[in-house]
Amino acid sequence: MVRYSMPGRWSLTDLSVRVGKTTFKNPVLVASGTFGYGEEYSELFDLNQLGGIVTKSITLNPREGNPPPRTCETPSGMLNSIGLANVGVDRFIQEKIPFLNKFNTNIIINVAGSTPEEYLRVVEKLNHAQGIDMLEINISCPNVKEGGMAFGSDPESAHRCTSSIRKVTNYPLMVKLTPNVKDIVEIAQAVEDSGADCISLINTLVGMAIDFRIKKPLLKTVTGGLSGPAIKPVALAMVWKVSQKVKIPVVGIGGITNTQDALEFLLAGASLIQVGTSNFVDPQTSVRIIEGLKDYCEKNEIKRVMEIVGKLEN
Amino acid sequence: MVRYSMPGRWSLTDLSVRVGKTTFKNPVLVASGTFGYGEEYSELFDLNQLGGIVTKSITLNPREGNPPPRTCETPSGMLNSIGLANVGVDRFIQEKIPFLNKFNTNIIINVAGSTPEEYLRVVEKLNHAQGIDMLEINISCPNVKEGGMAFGSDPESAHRCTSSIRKVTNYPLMVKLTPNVKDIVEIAQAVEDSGADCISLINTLVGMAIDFRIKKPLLKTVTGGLSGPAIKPVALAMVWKVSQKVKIPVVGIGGITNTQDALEFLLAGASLIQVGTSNFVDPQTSVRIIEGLKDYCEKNEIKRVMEIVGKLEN
Amino acid sequence: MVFQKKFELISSQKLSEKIFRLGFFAPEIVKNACPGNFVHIRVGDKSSPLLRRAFSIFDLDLKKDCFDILFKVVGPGTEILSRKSTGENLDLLGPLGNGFEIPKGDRSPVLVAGGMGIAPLMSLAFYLVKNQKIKPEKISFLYGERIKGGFVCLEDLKELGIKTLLATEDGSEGFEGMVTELFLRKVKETSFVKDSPIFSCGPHPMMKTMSELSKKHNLFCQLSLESHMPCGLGACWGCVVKTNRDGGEPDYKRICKDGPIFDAREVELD
Amino acid sequence: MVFQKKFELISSQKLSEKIFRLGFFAPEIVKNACPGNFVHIRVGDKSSPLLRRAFSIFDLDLKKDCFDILFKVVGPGTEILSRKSTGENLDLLGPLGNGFEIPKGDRSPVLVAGGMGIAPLMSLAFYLVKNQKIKPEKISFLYGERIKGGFVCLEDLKELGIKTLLATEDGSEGFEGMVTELFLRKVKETSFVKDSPIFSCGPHPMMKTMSELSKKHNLFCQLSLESHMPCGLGACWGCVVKTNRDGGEPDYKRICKDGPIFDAREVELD
Ligand SMILES: Cc1cc2nc3c(=O)[nH]c(=O)nc-3n(C[C@H](O)[C@H](O)[C@H](O)COP(=O)(O)OP(=O)(O)OC[C@H]3O[C@@H](n4cnc5c(N)ncnc54)[C@H](O)[C@@H]3O)c2cc1C
Ligand SMILES: Cc1cc2nc3c(=O)[nH]c(=O)nc-3n(C[C@H](O)[C@H](O)[C@H](O)COP(=O)(O)OP(=O)(O)OC[C@H]3O[C@@H](n4cnc5c(N)ncnc54)[C@H](O)[C@@H]3O)c2cc1C
Ligand SMILES: Cc1cc2nc3c(=O)[nH]c(=O)nc-3n(C[C@H](O)[C@H](O)[C@H](O)COP(=O)(O)O)c2cc1C
Ligand SMILES: Cc1cc2nc3c(=O)[nH]c(=O)nc-3n(C[C@H](O)[C@H](O)[C@H](O)COP(=O)(O)O)c2cc1C
Ligand code: FES
Ligand code: FES
Repeated sequence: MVRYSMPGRWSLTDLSVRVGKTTFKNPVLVASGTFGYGEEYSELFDLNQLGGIVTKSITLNPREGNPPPRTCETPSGMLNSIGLANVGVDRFIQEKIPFLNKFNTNIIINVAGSTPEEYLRVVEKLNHAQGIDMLEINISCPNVKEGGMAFGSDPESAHRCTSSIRKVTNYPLMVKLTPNVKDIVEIAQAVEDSGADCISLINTLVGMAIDFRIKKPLLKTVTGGLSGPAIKPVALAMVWKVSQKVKIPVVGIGGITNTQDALEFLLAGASLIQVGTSNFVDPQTSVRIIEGLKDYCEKNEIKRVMEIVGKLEN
Repeated sequence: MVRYSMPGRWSLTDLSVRVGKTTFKNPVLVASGTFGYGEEYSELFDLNQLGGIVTKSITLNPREGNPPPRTCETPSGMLNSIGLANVGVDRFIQEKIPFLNKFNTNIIINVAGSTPEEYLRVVEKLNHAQGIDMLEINISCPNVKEGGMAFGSDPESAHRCTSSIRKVTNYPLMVKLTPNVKDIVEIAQAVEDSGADCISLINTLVGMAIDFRIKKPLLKTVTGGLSGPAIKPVALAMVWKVSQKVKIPVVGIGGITNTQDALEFLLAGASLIQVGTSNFVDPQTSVRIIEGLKDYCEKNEIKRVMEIVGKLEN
Repeated sequence: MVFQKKFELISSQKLSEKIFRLGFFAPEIVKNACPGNFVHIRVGDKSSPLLRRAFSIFDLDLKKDCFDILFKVVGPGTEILSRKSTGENLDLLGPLGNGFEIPKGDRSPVLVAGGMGIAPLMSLAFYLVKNQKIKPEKISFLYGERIKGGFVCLEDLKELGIKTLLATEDGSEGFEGMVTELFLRKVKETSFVKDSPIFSCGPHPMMKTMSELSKKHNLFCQLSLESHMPCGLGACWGCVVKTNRDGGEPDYKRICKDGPIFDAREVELD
Repeated sequence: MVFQKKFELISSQKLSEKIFRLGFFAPEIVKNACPGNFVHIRVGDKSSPLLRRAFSIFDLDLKKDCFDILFKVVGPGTEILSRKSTGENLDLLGPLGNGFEIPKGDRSPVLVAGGMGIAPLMSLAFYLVKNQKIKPEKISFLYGERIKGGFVCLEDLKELGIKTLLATEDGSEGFEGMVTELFLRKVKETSFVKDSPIFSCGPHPMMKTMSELSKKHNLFCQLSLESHMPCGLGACWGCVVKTNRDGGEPDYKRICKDGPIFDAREVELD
């Protein structure tokens, strides 16, 4: 929850971003699955600085996730097949939310499920929790056998899934899309039509790596999700295309590692951005970007960071 | 054209690969658009060593291609928007084929078009040319306004395009697929059903890059095609999936830079591989891979390189 | 407390063709570290290699506020690291992990190292002798390598006064065979490990064998495990190992946060 | 002939905070090079930065079989290059490009350099004086920089005996303004360029201005152009510039192969 809209050092720049009725103190969030429930990173820097924290995907029941090895490195990227390992919504509400609520930042709960009903049940439980600012609906996880990406792969099911959630909750909804599709714009439009407040993209690309010496895949699940700087060009292209065709705000995700990357996404049309893999490389990426955006705006006499959004010239 | 099946230094290993009636002296080809018509690279090494040369896409009429800037670098990759710049099929047959025919390697002509009719007319003209070993049908180019990727984005149009070409030529057909789809397997199956002799994948992923200082895209066409090591995990996953579902051979393309990468693609199920972007980084990539495969096979007492194909263990 | 900061590389030593020892001036890390901890190092500033690399704390000097790592060049990350010069500042994250549990009392510790597994065990050996004031003669150090030339730190062990039993796969030095075979022989021959705390680190197959032996003979053995580690902090759940502490449901634990030190009877390695 | 091979870095000099001069022992390249040619260098062995970087041949020593490049650190590629030490072997591809066309006769050449455009023009200056035996007094060298401290090679030019006219944007040295303004003034003031061969290299806006001036005044001016160059060999068509040599259809030419030297009246820069 945001209690003040412009904390931090005194600055002439207004970094805040409004998405529907929700105000973010700055456009920099941390991406689901790369920041746990915030606990680990709270030792390293002040989480109050963040625009928002998107939590690891939550499902109805606790999930152990996929067998290891679950990650490997690829050129300028990494693959993961964590498989939505999480404590389940009940323990999440009991144990994790109180910790997150200590911080003066927006809390976005990422929701996943194997069936449409599972999503609804998780959301209904979250309706009773305190201090949640937004839900991110993950219809794009490539690492589960059922559900996940399937819901986000065609406009009809994306629409169905989002509308049914829209009906059972008042939380603002951010819907997270998969890049593993032919035309992400039609899916984004379907999601917009079904009442989402904003759209986040991209989740990971399906990828695979092999250890040729032992003739085995490097991930136990064979394929996994590709993230990191390698996918930034794909993410930028999708953000640019989608933001021109939908009216609701777009949240840019994919390979963001520094202020320059963040500015590129804002220019391409993203109102908010999420830092994922780079949290592993430099845990302080997000705060460095917040500082960097402030400096950039001050140097270029930009009063509100929102002014940059979509300002790409052709 | 291959005149001898095992040239080069004496070796215990048989590197040759058969695809239908066509024999490749080794599994290493150079990818379309990254090797011109062979002329430039012939100064640097002996093209006779190659398994095959895939030429830059040819269209009915000469094309100037897209306005510059046409390329830029991205993390472990690059974007291009060349846009099928080429001399047109007539000049190609007159000026370029005679040069290519000097070499004892397979010549694969990559064919593209804006309309299904254009493909057919190019193929008909090529029917009268000499010394062509195979056609690669490019239904996957992301860099043209019309045609290109559109034909390869859904099973029906891929089937229609391939079958109509199949009817007008006796050349063996390699059909090149785009990764910018939801399910590449269904497209591969459609292509197989329409009489293709083999399937090559992947062409480039749609991507974009921005120069934040001048607030402009780095490519004049805004989006382009992403290639290089960054996309290798995506390519490997698609090769692995497709090769399990089709009976015809698969040709692996995407970020191959060394012997290890080549082995990974063979293990994942590719019978042949194509080296693309890496020709720019190290023009001798392909010959180093051929040597590397020879060494690998000898050290591991593998008599025929074909034995490795698809031998990934789960 | 965990710190992420640039720390100065103050010493760099090439111990053999592939093995290097680097020293960092890092008061924050030194003050908070215990044996078995590791640091996560960003080796370059380019996007390839992208992720940090983990290294055990090998030696710690509380007075000088510095610590050393010992590593082998096995790939691009360690190759870049081996070319760093003193005076450069490296981005370190640490200290990380749970550390060895050192039982009270005067039971004789047994340390079993294979290859680069020597690194965390040396830090433990230093600690046991210098901080815990355990008599070096009471410590057994079993150490295996492929060939005679592979051993490092033998001088250090000698100086500490610890009796070291060597094993080589080709028999070129000490026992001929795996260090786990040497260990098993000791377990069977004598009763020296029955009530001893055992500490072990080495390549995956060795850890698997140590885990199996510990289950079979019900030994109190702590293993230092490795895994590919994206975050090193416990946030990504990418580095898990299967455990079955309560004999019940399989359960994934994070090597970086719940480990890297695990009870050998608790983990299911494959 | 073009060569791709590892060549030894034999000298390395830091000329200013950002400008470096590297020398390579490369007989194959030296024997085949001419002024205006460039080499394509693989700066690292990692996948990032991935592509080669192009640098003009700056100085060539036929006797010692070596050549130099002069470059400014502007990004990751040049940064890595600046940290190379002598004795290292670098993967070079070259010589590449068409080279300057040097007209016969005793007309007085005019060289116009902006910033790092000095590099190919210095190689031309050396060549004109040393190989073509053109009297240095006959050569005019116009050279622009942002500020006084930015100039390099002034000593070399002096030694060659070439008269050099400087321009700085802030007027801290020589003419105050762009070097193209200085050039235009000369064109108008005197008749010195009317029948002179002109050679120019500099940043894109400068090349655009030079092209426009050449068209307007119908000057015989050769520009050395730059572009992002994936292959450098003419194979990828990634580095094109729009040309209209025959006054007709626009036509894309490859800067790496058909250039980098173009007639200023032929190209359409934007
Ligand atoms: C807790 C911990 C402590 C370690 N302590 C030491 C030590 O003290 N001395 C030492 O020499 N090595 C140690 N290692 C192993 C060391 O991290 C790897 O050797 C190193 O990451 C290899 O990187 P590379 O780029 O050179 O090789 P590559 O093999 O090319 O690395 C490729 C990828 O695999 C990962 N990887 C490769 N091997 C390992 C491994 N054994 N464990 C984890 N990830 C791996 C790398 O992180 C990288 O992402 C430790 C590992 C862990 C997890
Ligand atoms: C024919 C030719 C000759 C050149 N000669 C010289 C020289 O003698 N001295 C010198 O200092 N520089 C020269 N350059 C420019 C030099 O190639 C760039 O400065 C260098 O590539 C920048 O790489 P980077 O990674 O440091 O910078 P970055 O700007 O980060 O590079 C990013 C990408 O942009 C490309 N790029 C950036 N600037 C240029 C540019 N001006 N031209 C072409 N590509 C660019 C790089 O190749 C790279 O792919 C020449 C360029 C060309 C084409
Ligand atoms: C280890 C890991 C775990 C992830 N887990 C989730 C998850 O649980 N839910 C989700 O929606 N996205 C998850 N993602 C995807 C990221 O949130 C993000 O969309 C993606 O990694 C692209 O951004 P990046 O390139 O900045 O990492 C995960 C990514 C990684 C690397
Ligand atoms: C500069 C460039 C031009 C290309 N032109 C073509 C083309 O004309 N036709 C085609 O089918 N593919 C073309 N491609 C795609 C490559 O053939 C290849 O499929 C792709 O680059 C992936 O392989 P890589 O990562 O090894 O480069 C081009 C790629 C590049 C980089
Ligand atoms: S490395 Fe991320 S949880 Fe262990
Ligand atoms: S760089 Fe490839 S054609 Fe010029």
